[in-house]
Amino acid sequence: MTDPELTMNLTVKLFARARDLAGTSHADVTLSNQQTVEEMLSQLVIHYPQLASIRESLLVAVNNEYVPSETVIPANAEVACFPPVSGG
Amino acid sequence: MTDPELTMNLTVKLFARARDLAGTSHADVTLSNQQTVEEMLSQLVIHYPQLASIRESLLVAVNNEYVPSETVIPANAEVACFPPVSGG
Amino acid sequence: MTVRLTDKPIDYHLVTESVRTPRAGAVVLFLGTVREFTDDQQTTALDYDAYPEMAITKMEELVAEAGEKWPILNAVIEHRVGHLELGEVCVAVAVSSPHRKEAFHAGQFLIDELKVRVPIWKKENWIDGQSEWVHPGEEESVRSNTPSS
Amino acid sequence: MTVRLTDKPIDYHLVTESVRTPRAGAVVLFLGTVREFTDDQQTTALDYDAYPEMAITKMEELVAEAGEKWPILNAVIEHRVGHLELGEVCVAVAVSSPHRKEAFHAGQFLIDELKVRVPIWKKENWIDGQSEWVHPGEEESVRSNTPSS
Repeated sequence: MTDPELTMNLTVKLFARARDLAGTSHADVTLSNQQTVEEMLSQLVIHYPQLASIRESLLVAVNNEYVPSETVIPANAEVACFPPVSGG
Repeated sequence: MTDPELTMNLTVKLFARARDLAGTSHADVTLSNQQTVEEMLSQLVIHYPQLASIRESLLVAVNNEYVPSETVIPANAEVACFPPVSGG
Repeated sequence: MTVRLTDKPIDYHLVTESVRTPRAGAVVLFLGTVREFTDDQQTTALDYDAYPEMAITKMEELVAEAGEKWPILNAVIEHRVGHLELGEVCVAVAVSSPHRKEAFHAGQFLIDELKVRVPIWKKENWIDGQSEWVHPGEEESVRSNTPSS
Repeated sequence: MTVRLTDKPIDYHLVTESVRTPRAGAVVLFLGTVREFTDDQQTTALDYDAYPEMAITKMEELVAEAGEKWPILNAVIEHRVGHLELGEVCVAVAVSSPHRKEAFHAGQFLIDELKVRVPIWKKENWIDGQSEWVHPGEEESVRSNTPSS
């Protein structure tokens, strides 16, 4: 068991096919502090293995900005995860 | 006096500044048969010397098509003469 | 494909609706509107003159050419003539196509070529009471006091 | 500059009117509409999903960027979400500017960038009863039988 001080519970918003595959619009993952987007995605796929097939194309936004996979997820961030966009 | 068989009376439609300068929307000129657009313009400027200042920029249309100055004006053609266009 | 000259206000909503179709994924509408300032000269109104038969012929040529260049589904051009107040629509060009790129290309082509080929002329009425025909490429601009019609 | 998501039909006439001004000589409106055929696949309807807060943020960024790139006077983007039938307007982009070139450039920029940056997704509902999210760049298209909402 990790020190609870050093973990955070994160709710990741899912959209479009990611939401349909996961079966939920709000995916709960538990991260250690200072973990990256890449590590968050790994946790997500462990909890929602249906997302494995689209993992490589998933985009991640932190506080309404696209972020690369090495970005460290800050505490209390709003995190969203979704496939390539197709509006318009 | 030219042989009337070999002359034609032509009404040239004028537009925009050409019409304002000439003071008419229908300019009458008399041409010999087989005369060109260039010769028509010369006749026009003789009858309407106010058009001399814009002669170089005047465009000529025969039967709704732009024509170059060497074009021979056919009998019964609809001829129009106007400055560069500025619609839109 | 329809082209039109009108001396009444242009209903651009109608123009746009007339090109829409479920086969289209894209519609581009261009409106030319009467602009108040050209550099520091202030316009109060415009008057448009046209050579109607030839203007129609040339606009029909343009939409036919656009249809050869791009896979457009429909195109409509409507140009106003007569007296126009500030802000009024002088021309509406609407194009529909399956994809957006060709709708933009065709729309821009139609208005660009209209401005060089279609026998329509505008007279600017300036705030100082003078008026002036706009004839691009003429060496000197001839200002006159002719009142606007 | 205004951006909007709506689950009601887009009134593109209102969108266009809202960018008009006597300082403009040009208005460009782009409409994306629900297209029946994509290659030989027949669509019966679309469903749009959005991440609303981020979509608004990204659309606001786009109009701000357009305003830095070109001397536009106003720009409005309105995007529909929810269920759309054939021929309906899914997005309206309107731009006004003094001259036409920048209105076309800005309009095309806004819709091009919207399609790559703004978190909105469409699901195609095909005539065979299947439906499919459109996610450009995904290796394989995953068809599912999920009924459209």
